[in-house]
Amino acid sequence: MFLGVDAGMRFTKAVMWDGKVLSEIVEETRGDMKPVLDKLKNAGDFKYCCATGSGAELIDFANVIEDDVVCLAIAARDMVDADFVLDIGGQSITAISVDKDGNVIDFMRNDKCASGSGRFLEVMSSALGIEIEDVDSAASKADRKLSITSQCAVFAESEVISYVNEGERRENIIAAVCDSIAKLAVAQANRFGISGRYTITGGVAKFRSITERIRSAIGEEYVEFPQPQLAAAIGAAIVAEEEFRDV
Amino acid sequence: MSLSKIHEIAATLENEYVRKWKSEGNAVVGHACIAMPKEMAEAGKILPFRLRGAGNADTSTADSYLSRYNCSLCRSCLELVLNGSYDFLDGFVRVRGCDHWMGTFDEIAHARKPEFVHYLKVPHLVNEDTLEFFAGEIKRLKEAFEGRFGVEISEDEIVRYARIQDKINEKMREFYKLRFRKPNFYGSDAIAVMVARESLPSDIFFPLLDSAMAEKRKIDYRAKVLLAGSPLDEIELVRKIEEMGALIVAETTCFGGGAFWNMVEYDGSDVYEFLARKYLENLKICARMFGEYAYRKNFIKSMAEEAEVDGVILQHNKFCDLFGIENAKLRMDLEKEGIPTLVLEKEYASTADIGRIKTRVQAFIERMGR
Amino acid sequence: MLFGGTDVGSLTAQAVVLEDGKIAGYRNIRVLPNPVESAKRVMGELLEELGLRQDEVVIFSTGYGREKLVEVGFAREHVSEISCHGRGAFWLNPAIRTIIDIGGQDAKVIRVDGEGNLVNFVMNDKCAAGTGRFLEIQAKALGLTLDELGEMTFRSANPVVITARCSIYAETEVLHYMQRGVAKEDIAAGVNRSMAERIYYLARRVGVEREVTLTGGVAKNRGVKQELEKILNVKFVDLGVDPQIVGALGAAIFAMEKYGGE
Amino acid sequence: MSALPGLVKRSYEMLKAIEGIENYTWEEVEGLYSIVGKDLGQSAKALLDERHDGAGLHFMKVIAKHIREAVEAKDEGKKVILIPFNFPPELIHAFENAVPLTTEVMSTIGVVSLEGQGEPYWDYAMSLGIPDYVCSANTIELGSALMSVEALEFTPDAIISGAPGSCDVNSKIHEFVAEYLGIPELTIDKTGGGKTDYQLYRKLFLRMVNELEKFVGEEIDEDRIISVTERANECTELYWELHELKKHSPCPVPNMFTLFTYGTRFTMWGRDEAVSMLEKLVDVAEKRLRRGEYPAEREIARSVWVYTGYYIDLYDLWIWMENNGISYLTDGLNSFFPNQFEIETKEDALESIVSSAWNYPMTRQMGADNMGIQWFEDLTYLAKDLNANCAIYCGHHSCKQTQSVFRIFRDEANKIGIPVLRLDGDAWNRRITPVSVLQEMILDFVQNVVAKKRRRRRR
Ligand SMILES: Nc1ncnc2c1ncn2[C@@H]1O[C@H](COP(=O)(O)OP(=O)(O)O)[C@@H](O)[C@H]1O
Ligand SMILES: Nc1ncnc2c1ncn2[C@@H]1O[C@H](COP(=O)(O)OP(=O)(O)O)[C@@H](O)[C@H]1O
Ligand code: SF4
Ligand code: SF4
Ligand code: SF4
Repeated sequence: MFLGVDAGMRFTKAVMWDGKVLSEIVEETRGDMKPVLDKLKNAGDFKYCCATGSGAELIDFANVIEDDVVCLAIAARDMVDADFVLDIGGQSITAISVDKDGNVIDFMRNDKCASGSGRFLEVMSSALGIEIEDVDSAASKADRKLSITSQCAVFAESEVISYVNEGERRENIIAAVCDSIAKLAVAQANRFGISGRYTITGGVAKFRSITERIRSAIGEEYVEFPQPQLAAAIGAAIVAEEEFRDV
Repeated sequence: MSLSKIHEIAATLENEYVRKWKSEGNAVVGHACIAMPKEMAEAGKILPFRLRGAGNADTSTADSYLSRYNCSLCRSCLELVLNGSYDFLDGFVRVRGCDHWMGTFDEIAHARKPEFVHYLKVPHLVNEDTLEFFAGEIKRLKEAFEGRFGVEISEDEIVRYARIQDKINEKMREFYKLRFRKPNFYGSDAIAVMVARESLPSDIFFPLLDSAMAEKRKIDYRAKVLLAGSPLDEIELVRKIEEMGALIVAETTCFGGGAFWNMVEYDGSDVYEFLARKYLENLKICARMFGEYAYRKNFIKSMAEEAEVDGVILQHNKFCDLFGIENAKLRMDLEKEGIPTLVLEKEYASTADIGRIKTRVQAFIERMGR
Repeated sequence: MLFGGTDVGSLTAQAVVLEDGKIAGYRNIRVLPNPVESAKRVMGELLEELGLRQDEVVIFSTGYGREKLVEVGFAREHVSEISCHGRGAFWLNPAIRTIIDIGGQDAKVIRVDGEGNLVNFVMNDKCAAGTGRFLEIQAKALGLTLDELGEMTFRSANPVVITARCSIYAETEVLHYMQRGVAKEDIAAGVNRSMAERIYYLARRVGVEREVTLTGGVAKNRGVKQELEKILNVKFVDLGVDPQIVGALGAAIFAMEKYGGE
Repeated sequence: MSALPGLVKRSYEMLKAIEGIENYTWEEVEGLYSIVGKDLGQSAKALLDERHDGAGLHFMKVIAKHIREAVEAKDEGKKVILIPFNFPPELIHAFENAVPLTTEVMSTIGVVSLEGQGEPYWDYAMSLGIPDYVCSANTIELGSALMSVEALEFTPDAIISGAPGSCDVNSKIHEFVAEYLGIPELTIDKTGGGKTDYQLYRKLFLRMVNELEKFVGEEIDEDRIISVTERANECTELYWELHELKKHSPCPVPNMFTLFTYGTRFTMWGRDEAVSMLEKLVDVAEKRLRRGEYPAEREIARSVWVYTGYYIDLYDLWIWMENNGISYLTDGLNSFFPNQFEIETKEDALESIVSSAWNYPMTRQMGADNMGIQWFEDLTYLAKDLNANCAIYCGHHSCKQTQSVFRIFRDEANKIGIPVLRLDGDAWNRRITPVSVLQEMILDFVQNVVAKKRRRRRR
């Protein structure tokens, strides 16, 4: 068994792997990581562990560390045979092109602004008093199209509050939030240039109200990634396995 | 009646007159700056149509071309060009306005490859050398028009249209003076007039303006305000500002008062020299012209005095460098002269942030003691 | 004569009632999803406490939903928060010339003249980093309550430097510091200081004239308050009331000034 | 209210001390590091790094002289002319009674010498109401210039604006400073990249020279300007020698030499100091080549930076890159394509200066008819010439000029197989994106896209 850990900005994800996902752990990334580390270590007997993500070096027991673009590329190729990945995580959107062996050809990440990322979605849904799990169902009940234009997550929040104050329905507002995240993701995808089979990963890919908007704008062949938030962790687990066989 | 027609034109891109114009086999070109010599285009039966975002705040496709640091007006227009809303245009004149527009036109050329994109180079200084240069540029534009659209542009025709423009400008000044004294119109009506002017053949626009001016509206307001800053065609925004009680009685923006207040009339001189003088000297009202800050400050000040306003709103689009910096300086200087001044930074066409804008405008009115 | 004011913010809503030119009572609650409901609730609770009926009180509204409240006939008129904070603070202490009001979404610096009239103001339009929301996000990341966050300034000798302008990136910075084992006090103190710096530069745009006071919810953060005093080189005047009610108070005063003569 | 010192005095004091330094040991550098504080120490350490073999110290002395001349000019009754980086300083050096002070260089130095870098100046500019989206180079420059005035330390006598036609923001900031200080502003304008544009540019330039002569109260002396432009020719020759050396792989020229080159170009070009500076650079690089000592020993990436990558709060970003096998071959700021000129008369000399100004970075590309294409052509020319294998797109946050044509640049670069990384950081303001995030992106990019570190075959 192999352990792949993706220590992201928002969540630390881990999968126990043996040709397929045997079990998984998703924990919030915290200031004090010790409890999370303990939980990971006790996840089961693994032969080798690979860590990835911005907090990879915090996983002190990892045998190897790999970049998250690499892990995402591998996961996308091996799991769903995709040529492109659009990853929407807690703080950034990354577009990656992948060769037929699962290697990164090129990638592009926005690093300027937090708007359009997963954290933005969280801040907004909490401002609206909508549980994150209910985002999809709320957004599906929208009956009017609104737009959120601010480039800044925090100001976008005050746009949201403006809408609330004008008595706008929360369903319409959350749909507008999903829309604005989708738009930024599409802009990133277009800037990068996607042509071929692509998949969407990261915690935000769990929300259909966002992925569907992206899909309708991109128009290339889409393939769904099962458990998209685990993608980088799965890639890491595969790296662990490959490294172990090489060692 | 005419006023509602004007509002209708301002709310559509390809209006009925443009369609008619085109059906008569004439061309329409898009541009984005008042340095565009209108009479010359019209003399060749080419309608200059100013690009505008028409309330479009969704710029997702444009954002993958331009960066998010680009002015929202430009991104909004680029979006409309990319999604085909401007397909009725037969080409573009890439008038050198500001840097953002240059990048925008480059992206238009790169992404859509239109058949006609002509670069009209506009100097940033006014002196003998630049005037001579600009006259040459206008001549080049004429030749480009003739070459592309198979028309012949005679000097007589240019003069004929220049005289029509003179008449319109005169009428516009009259319109403004009406607004100064006893306002009969909302600023939102006036903005619609400006937008319509930039979207219509001049012989259609003139009678429309004339009859609109005869209409009277009942006007409610708490304070009279002058609007300055970056080009503004957002009727909805102005309406919201006026709902708070700040009546816009004058604009010094480039498509507002800046487009005609100080524009010289045809004086019988060489046509190209005249056009160069007319457009380049008038352009001093725009923050893109260097060494003319005092001119602009005085222009705003004297119009504010003439219109007897209670204060000045200096607005600019987010990411607009020219007016963002200009407004910072103007605010200091106008306040020093005792003119209450409010700087409003906004996203083009976005109504979502209207709450914050309203709070500021209301406080500004309260500050002016109204 | 009875006059009332309501002020609905992004986080809290307040009501104040004036009787014979004195504060008869006030109330401060968390907002409800709808601002009109918030105003009605907070004023309703206050009136009940004071044993008054709504039709006995002339109410002015400010803050979010202020226009709606007039539309639905709850308030007689509405006034901007900016004027209200200015007027409220000046009424409490006529030596006041500058009011710094920091709420959840906005930060404002307000200047009034010797008669309490608004002479100038700035409101943050640059970045949200200088608002109460910034503090909320960081407090949450640090696992502190808002009260605790403010106190940390007094327990730290070595505040860290928070460089990110963006609240969300600042949150990441805070997490990084924590993961590297930096003391919470030092991180929190750094957060408070960076907040004060943002306000300082906002204040410079209209200038700060004495006396100065701090209003809004962030005035309850003692750390930010002290850092601001240091950097502005002033001592804030304590108005003697809950700093969050100053806006609602101002609204009530406007009502009194306008209809007091009836 | 201003607790902060002005920038000019601050750099003056700091650099005056440096001018006195002769030789130094690494222990002394370490000692300095512990005294001056983290930020400044880190920068100083990077500049003085052994691999530069004294070139960093030499560079600081060049800059020190540039600033000292400006500060001391007042006492000598000379006029100080504030110039932008895209203006040839040799023109001002040709005057007996005027000295140039290059604003961007000034700010760069100040930014290094300050705890918290340029941020206080940025904040100061904000407090004047300058919008936060104005590119930081300009914001910080304005803040620092005005703060020096506010602190009653230093006022320039006139300002030259060389950017109209290539950058609105830059020109606008100069106008603001001139208006704010009430000093004259002399302006030139570039309308495009063609022949008539050049004719106009030349006329406006010469007009400006004329005004300058009147302002300074002196006609430029023929011998003096000839000697200045001859020095400029020598510099040019050395510049191209260094360029040749960069073609070797691994690159024997340390990353930071690009900064040293344009830093010199923007301040002392046409002076003996510049000649000796460039000699030093060539000398160090040649020695390294001979000895086979390469700054980036295991060179995996040969990068060209579009626009520039000077992360001031981490001067050692360059060193960090070398340690990670990344050569920084050149960047947009260094692309001024200097020429040699035949000079016999004052007119020749002036013509040569006009022509250099026309070819200056930013003026050349952003003032072209199509800035995306010109930008691309210049940078890809350099990339090919220097045998680069990647481009990194970075500069000042919200630089419209480069950002608005990024798409064009990337599409074209991809066609010729040069991958491009775009960073949204800011060269002067680490608040925009923390340096650690940028480093991570750079590594991800060079290792995975450029060097293709992990090669797997699908099972
Ligand atoms: N149960 C959940 N709780 C909170 N956020 C969630 C949840 N499920 C998905 N998300 C979304 O996923 C994002 C995090 O995605 P992830 O890919 O894990 O980010 P990172 O790798 O940067 O930590 C959150 O910001 C949020 O938008
Ligand atoms: N008890 C407290 N201690 C410290 N800070 C507080 C406290 N209560 C509120 N705050 C700060 O005040 C902000 C809210 O201020 P408030 O004036 O209520 O905002 P609004 O007017 O938008 O409702 C919060 O974001 C928080 O930063
Ligand atoms: S603002 Fe200036 S550059 Fe822009 S369109 Fe108007 S006149 Fe032209
Ligand atoms: S608003 Fe400003 S940035 Fe936008 S197009 Fe006009 S001048 Fe340019
Ligand atoms: S505060 Fe806003 S503008 Fe600034 S980076 Fe964050 S989300 Fe973006």
